[in-house]
Amino acid sequence: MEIDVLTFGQITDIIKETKLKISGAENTDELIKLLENNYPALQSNKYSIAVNKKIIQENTQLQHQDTVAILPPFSGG
Amino acid sequence: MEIDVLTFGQITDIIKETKLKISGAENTDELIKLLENNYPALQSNKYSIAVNKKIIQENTQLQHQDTVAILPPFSGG
Amino acid sequence: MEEKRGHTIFIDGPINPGFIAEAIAKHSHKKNIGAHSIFLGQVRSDKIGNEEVAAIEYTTYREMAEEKFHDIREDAFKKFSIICMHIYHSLGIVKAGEISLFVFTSSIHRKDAIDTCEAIVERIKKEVPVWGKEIFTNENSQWKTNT
Amino acid sequence: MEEKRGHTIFIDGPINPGFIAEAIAKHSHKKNIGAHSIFLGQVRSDKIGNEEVAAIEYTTYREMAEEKFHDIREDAFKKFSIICMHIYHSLGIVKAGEISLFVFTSSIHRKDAIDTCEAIVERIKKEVPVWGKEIFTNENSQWKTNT
Repeated sequence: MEIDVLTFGQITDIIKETKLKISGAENTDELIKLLENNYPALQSNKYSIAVNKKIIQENTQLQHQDTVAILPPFSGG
Repeated sequence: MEIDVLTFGQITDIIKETKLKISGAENTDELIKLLENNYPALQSNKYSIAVNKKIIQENTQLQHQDTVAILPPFSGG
Repeated sequence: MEEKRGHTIFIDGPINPGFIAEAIAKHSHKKNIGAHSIFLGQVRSDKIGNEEVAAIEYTTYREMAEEKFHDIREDAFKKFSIICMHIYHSLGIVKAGEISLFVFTSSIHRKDAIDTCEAIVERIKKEVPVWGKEIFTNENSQWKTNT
Repeated sequence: MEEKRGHTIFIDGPINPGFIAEAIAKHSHKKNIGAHSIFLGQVRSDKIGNEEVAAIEYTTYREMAEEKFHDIREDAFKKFSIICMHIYHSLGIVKAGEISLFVFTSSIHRKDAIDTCEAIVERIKKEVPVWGKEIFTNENSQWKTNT
């Protein structure tokens, strides 16, 4: 199972890529653990998670080819 | 003692003048009574009174050459 | 010290969109402004029976209106944290679809501009001696009443 | 039936006052409109130490932002009695003093346009995935945080 991970703003500064392909995460908690292991600086950053463009509040099961976005606090306007 | 009376909007339609000189009114109550006598249609109209550009809520003593404005409800904007 | 700018100007006839654009553009050098709030009053062609409003003719008690606009401006600068504010009101004929009132407030943070603009519009409607006469398509007319 | 118009468009670079004037002018044929409310966000040259903000560079998660703008628009038409609404947001570089956000609501009576405009601005700030990077006069940069 492969997930597309998108990064934005400060998160891109940490991960250095705007798009990653990640395998081996069944749900968002596992995905976050995996990312925070690979990019420890993530742990000190605030962000929210969107699965297929919807922000999630709880651990969410992932499907093959889901798009997960790591969103730092919005600052538009 | 002479008072300048200014009229606006619907009030001008009744009094037919934008400016009157009125003598013989010591205070605003007397002035209103005098005007309503001369122009009975005034009695069925809503209006407020400004003495020297300040709206008054109570009977107010008048001085020679005061300006009293008869103001129908505002409808600017 | 912050320069507190404010103009209140009666405009003969409608307020043109180009004039509004110029007013906005003039604020680009005030680099502490983060938010502008604008209110525009547009003349509606309300229907009454078979007739509709073609235009409104505005008149004022100018000396009193100017004092009142001055008070509104002073109070706004005392009560709200704004950088500048401008009020323009039409006199004379303004046709349906044209703009007769332009209130423009600017501040560092959005809430101040928004709250001030709304408060000013309410005060103008209630406290400024301006009268609108609705002129219908058949040339009849009636005095407008504000809600 | 009322035509419910709405556009949400990302604009490359600043939003020009002339564009705002054109947007206003386009509403003069909608003769049931009595009130317009406009919010403009302008880039501030905030000072941090000896440096000040020269520009903000905006980026977005476009697919999600467009869905969110769509939801905001749908909700506004459900909740408020408005005739039309438009939202424009800049992407890319917007210099201090230039405009990056333009929210424009129109209604029969003033309260609807004013309340809707304010509610939309709040939702955009909180819910739309746009990020501003403040670029300082010395070319350093930092990510903007909304208050």
